[in-house]
Amino acid sequence: MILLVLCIFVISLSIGIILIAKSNNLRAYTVFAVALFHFGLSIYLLSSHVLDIDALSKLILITLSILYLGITFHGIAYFSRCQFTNNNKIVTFSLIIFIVFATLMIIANDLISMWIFLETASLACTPLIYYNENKASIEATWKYLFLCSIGIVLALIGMLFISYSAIIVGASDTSLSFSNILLNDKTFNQTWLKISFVFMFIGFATKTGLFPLHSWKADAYSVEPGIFGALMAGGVTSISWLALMRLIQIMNAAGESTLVHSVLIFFGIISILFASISMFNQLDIKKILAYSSIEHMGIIALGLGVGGIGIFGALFHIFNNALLKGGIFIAVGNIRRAYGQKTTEFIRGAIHKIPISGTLFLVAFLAIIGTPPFGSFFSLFAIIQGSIAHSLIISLLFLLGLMLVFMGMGKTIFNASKGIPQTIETGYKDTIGMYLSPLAFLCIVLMMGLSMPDIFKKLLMDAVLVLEANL
Amino acid sequence: MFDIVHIVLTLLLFLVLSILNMGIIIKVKAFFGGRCGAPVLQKMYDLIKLIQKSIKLSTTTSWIFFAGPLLALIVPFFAFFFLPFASIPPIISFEGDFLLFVYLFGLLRFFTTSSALDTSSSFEGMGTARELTFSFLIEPILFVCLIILAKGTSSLTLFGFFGYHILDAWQDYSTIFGIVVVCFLVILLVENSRIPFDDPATHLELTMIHEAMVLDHSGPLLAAILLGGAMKFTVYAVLIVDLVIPFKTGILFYDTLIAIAGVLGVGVIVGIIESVMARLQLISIKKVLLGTLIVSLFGIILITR
Amino acid sequence: MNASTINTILLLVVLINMFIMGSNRIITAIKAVALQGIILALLAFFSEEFTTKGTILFIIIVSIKGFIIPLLLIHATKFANINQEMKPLIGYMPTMFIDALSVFLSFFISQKLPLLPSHQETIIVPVFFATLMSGMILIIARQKAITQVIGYLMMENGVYILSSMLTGSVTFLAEIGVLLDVLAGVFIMGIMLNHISTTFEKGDVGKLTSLRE
Amino acid sequence: MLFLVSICCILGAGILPFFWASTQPILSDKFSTTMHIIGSLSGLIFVFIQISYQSTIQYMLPLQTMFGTFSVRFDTMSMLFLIPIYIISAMSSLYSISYWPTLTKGLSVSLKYRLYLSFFTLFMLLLVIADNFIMFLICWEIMSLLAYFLITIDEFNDESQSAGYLYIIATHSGVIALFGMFAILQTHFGFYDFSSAIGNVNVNLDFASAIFLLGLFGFGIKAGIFPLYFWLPNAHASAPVAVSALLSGVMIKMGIYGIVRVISFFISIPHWWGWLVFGLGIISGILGVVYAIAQHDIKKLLAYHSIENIGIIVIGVGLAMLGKSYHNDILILFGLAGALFHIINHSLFKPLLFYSAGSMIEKYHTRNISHYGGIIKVQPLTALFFLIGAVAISGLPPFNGFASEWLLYLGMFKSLLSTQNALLPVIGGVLALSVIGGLALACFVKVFGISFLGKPRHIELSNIKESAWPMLLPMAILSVICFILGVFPFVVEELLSRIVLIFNHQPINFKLEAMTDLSYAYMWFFSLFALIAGILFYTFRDKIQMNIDTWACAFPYGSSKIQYTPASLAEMIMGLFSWTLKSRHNELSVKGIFVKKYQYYLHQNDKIIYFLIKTTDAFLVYASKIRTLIHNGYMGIYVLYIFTALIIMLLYVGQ
Repeated sequence: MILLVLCIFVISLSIGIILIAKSNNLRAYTVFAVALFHFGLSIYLLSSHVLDIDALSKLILITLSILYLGITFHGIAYFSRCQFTNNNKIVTFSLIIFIVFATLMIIANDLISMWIFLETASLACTPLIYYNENKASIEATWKYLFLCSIGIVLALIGMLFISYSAIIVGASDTSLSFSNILLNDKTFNQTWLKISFVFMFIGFATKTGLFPLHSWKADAYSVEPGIFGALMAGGVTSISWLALMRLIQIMNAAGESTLVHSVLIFFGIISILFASISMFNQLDIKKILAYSSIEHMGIIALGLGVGGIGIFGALFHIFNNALLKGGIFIAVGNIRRAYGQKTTEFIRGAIHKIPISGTLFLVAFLAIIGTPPFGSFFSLFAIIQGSIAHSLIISLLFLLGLMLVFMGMGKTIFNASKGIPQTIETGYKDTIGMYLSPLAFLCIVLMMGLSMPDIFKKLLMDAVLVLEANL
Repeated sequence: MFDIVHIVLTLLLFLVLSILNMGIIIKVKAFFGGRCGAPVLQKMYDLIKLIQKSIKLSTTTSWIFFAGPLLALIVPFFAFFFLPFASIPPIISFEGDFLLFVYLFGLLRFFTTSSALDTSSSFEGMGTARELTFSFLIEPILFVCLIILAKGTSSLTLFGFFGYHILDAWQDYSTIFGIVVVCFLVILLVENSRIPFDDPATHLELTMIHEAMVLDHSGPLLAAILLGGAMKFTVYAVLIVDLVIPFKTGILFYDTLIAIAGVLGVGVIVGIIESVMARLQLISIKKVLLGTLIVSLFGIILITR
Repeated sequence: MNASTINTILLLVVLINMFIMGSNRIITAIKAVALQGIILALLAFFSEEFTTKGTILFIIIVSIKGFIIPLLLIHATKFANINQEMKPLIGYMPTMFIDALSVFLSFFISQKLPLLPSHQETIIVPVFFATLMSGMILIIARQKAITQVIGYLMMENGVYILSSMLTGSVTFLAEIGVLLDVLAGVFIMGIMLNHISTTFEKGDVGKLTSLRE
Repeated sequence: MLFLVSICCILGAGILPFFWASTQPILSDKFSTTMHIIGSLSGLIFVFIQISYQSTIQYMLPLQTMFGTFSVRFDTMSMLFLIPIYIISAMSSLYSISYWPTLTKGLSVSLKYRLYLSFFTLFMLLLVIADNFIMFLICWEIMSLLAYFLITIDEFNDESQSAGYLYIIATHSGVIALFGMFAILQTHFGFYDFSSAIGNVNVNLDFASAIFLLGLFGFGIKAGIFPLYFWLPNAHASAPVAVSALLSGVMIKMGIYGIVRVISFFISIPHWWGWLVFGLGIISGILGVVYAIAQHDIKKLLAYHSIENIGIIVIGVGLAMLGKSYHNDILILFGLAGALFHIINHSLFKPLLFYSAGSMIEKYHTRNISHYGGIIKVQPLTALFFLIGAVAISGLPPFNGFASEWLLYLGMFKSLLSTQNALLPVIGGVLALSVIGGLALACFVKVFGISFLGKPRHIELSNIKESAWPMLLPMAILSVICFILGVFPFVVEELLSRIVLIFNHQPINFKLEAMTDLSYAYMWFFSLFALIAGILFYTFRDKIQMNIDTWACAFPYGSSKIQYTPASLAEMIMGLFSWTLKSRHNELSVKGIFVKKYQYYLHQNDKIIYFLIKTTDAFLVYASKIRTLIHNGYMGIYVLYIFTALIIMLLYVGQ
């Protein structure tokens, strides 16, 4: 109870400061303070049993919290740089709203509130895309908003169906709390349940951005500033994966795991393959990250779909992907500022022009494509193992996709980071505030790879247990 | 003690045979041409004359220029160590010696061609290119022959190939060994740049192969090359003789006589071939060699059947 | 209210769908959607028992669906100087034909689904599917952003049919359906903002197709 | 213990320059090299002690991942591969004192260079001794990446950047295949390290072929087997010379190491595996040397020779595999021993060639051999060392290249006599080796003759001097080792036959013994040579007069440009292989009575790489078209995707 009051107090205080404050800096500090508070809160929630949340939620919560902390820390430096160009009142407000609703979504224990919080959190991101206030950003915002709304409608329809499926068998308790759905597995009509799964899957997957529901991604990620791209590619995707995993849980409980798995594998593979061929000759380094995001969504879907050790890999990969995407987007943001451009026609030799951000960018890229000994390698390797245990053809397609991804993505990234920089003078210099958080993200991922803390390992294992199909 | 005397005598015989053979070829050609021809020992006189001259070097040359003639002298001589001659066993014999035998000639080729290129003459470059191409083409033929011999005689030494088992092998695989003999003859002609593959007596640099490579060698260097060439010819001739005359009387003297006659006989045959055939076009040499390769492959198919 | 009345009214909804598909002026389409919303709100209001809460909800929905959103849309067209043409990507006749097909498809699908006996005699489910698909088809077949908002409103009407008629007992879900309308408002804001940003440049206002590969 | 010392020293060689390179650049280079050499020496001592004790040591490292604990294992095969790593990396380090001095190359890039060099060495060392799969993969990937950074260390060179890109995509594709392979081994067979997998994988199970093919692909890319060698020529050509030596001498052998390790997992081998490997070996051997002859870029040429030599090695491995599947012990023994011996040999003479090529490139700033000529006059030592390397790589006696090829030949001939099975591979192998040998000889006559002999074609030689001692010393050392291994090949006999046991899992009835006879024959040869050469030199030393021009058909010798060019020298042989080449030349049309200045060019290139690049380009164009098609900017279409996905899923669920 005290905790709740404290939370409300912090939130209202911070919102108040944001609304009243006159300087961008103060708002940025406020958001960072909220992030610190949130981090503390997550640690507390992880260790205690105040709220009865399962390991899956805990995993996503800690992922989100670390990511958010890093991003807001970067935000301090970031907003102080553009002190006079943009007012960050709306953006910081959205950031607060996002984290509040994302957290609520993570700890929600029924389907409807989860849906509401998820949608609110993702809608809170729209001002982030619009931040630069130009023609491109408005179009990207529009597309994001509209496609997400379609997803929202479809997910809503799915929930209506699931409640109807409860009604139709005359269940006594038709509320959509997880405990109810997961325990009384036979209180649903299977046909309606499956249809509702389809609608909800499409609805939530629109937010994760699996192919062919990915269309907003390339636009949104490429127009928004890197710092917000980090939040969206790392944060929004993670929480929407949580929603999808809840779906998987529901279907597992209903004994329909085969269906879920085949759907996930299908979407996973086509996402990976589509993303891989989309990366060729892509000059825009942010767009290529968007496609990489699609690819990694596909990888996670595949991991969840193939089951076994793949689930472990997928969960671990959600964590790695969030941090790495966060790190690389921030680094890309720095590079973009240093050059004033975002295509490799202009960006060359980033590791010479801005050595630290450039190197971080390159290393983050290597981590993203699964270079050992980063944690992402282990998650990827686990997913490969899972897929090989499942079927050889699928795993070969998967490996082919990974190779193509490297070919396409590598070209752009290496071009951008190596070579001789052009002399574009933008006055940007790396400061510790600008590169500390990607560095920290990379270090965390590296540490997870080399020696994973037992507590984290246990968390992952518990989360796997939640998701495993008990056929 | 007897061994050393033996060896020295054999080697001397080898030298004499080499010089004689060259003379015999010239004599046979002269006979076919209706001339009297130079004396059989003419080559020796030439060598003595050359040795007395001084060594004139082009200013572009380097020490590589000496390596060619030197090896040209040493390698054929050393190669003879591996060969059984008449009923005399070879000086060196071990499993796989035939490979060393073949590759020593490779080493020789490396240095003769290099020393040709050392002069910066474009004629010698031309000769080098041709020599390399043709020797590359006969390499597989040689190895096919070696495979056949190894399989036929079930041994892995040159002594084994031409030594005690050869008679039995002839009885089993007479056709195939016939092919081998033909192949060896072709190899002999190509390696020693005889007609129809090359004309050592031509005067036009553009058409030469081997001769083009020694244009700038003079005096003792040329003598080394000529003597080396003669020895090389004799080494191949000994190979053929060992193969064609498989039977041994068991008496050293007769065997030696037969072998000497055989080696000189090869010289006569080559002389006859040179007299009755014209030099082949450069382009058709490749075809002939490829054809020989295919023929030799038939031999392999037959023997492994 | 008996099943045949409901069916008649729902048929009217389907006809409105067809009408929107065929209309070539934006304002007409907006008005038709508004009418559809009002009809559905009335239908839901009269098919349930009379409660205070229900009445308040009814008033809110009618005002939003029938007046606020359509008026906002009309205002936006005028504010942004949007041409009245629909700018079809797929022609009017093919769209209508596809829509008719979707109606058949909806009926076909609905026959296969298990329903409560009370719902089996009405055509709620097929009309829901038809309206949903009509909205989608309008979004797909028309180029302008504003027509896509209209399509979205149609989809939303479809959801309203489902939420109010089928799962009346889960009222909470039905209520939050209203939230979707807020989104529609946001869209309209977006169109206006786009107008502001493009007034200084030449370009196709309201098409929003410049971000591509 | 000594091994740890060696690792620390090599590590120090990379890191220590950071502390004082800025103040004392020359000393820091030398210090770093000294560290590296000390490390290598202690490592080599360790290796020799281990070899003589014949023990296999295994250590667990305190690093635990979810896929097993990191562990290292020193077995005989690791030892064999450790030797070239130590030797060549130390040589490259030494060579770099002159080749990459901090003073002239710039501080930061030199620091990076030294750092990468030492880490590259380090991870190769760890790779070879890694037992755990994950540790192996980590080392493998880091080694590959460091190689990439070494190739592209010259940021101002676009050529090396694009070559690096080609390399990194190739190598990463290989790594991904290896991920797949190790994943299969872990999931389906439950092995987490090499030592448990060796000899324990039953080939009759499913996935055995998948393991083999993935392994062949993954390791084959690194080794540069046909047709996966496409990255190799460019990468070797544009890397710094000391790095090319390491890449070609050591790194690509890691691919072979992997292949041999993977094959040794299996108890028995299906016939087609051996045939496949053997066939690929023959093709890469022949094509490698053919393309090498066509090349005029000396480093590319050497790179193609790496492909050729890898081909020879792979022929040996293929023979061993065929021997295993046909139960022919001779083929196993001689095939594998020959392959392994050739690995060592190639890792000696290829760096030697690269170093001496580098010594030329350093002076003339071009890699095109048709610009060289007459270099033996100004750089006699470089020429001598290059000559030794050339003779060795052509497989000519008395150098080591011949010894290993001889072993392979001997194995094939022996199995020819002993059994009736596997005759075809034996014949094919013999013919392929003979063809490769003939072509390699032609190629190196070309290179050596054109670049070192004759007259300079385009370059002024007057103010060029022999390279400095740090560049010459590595060449000298390697030349000596080449010679020693060539003349006394029996020193490795024991080592090789022990490794074959690892591969075969059971004792073999035959022994490698004939190698002493070879040394005996050489002794005869050398004494004869010394005798005759001595006599001749003594007799004729006064008769040498060097004062005339080259014979030019009784005309005065003209321009040095009338010399034979590499293209013309190779033209005749290339005519036989024109179907494998992509040639490009201008019209040969000389008009008029008085011929004006005329230029003719002929470029012959690798048709396979050309084909691959063309197809990839076409694929890329197609792929970007798909992207444009899908991502077309129309929101309606995007909604259509969602709609379609919905409908398809509904249909899927409905059925």
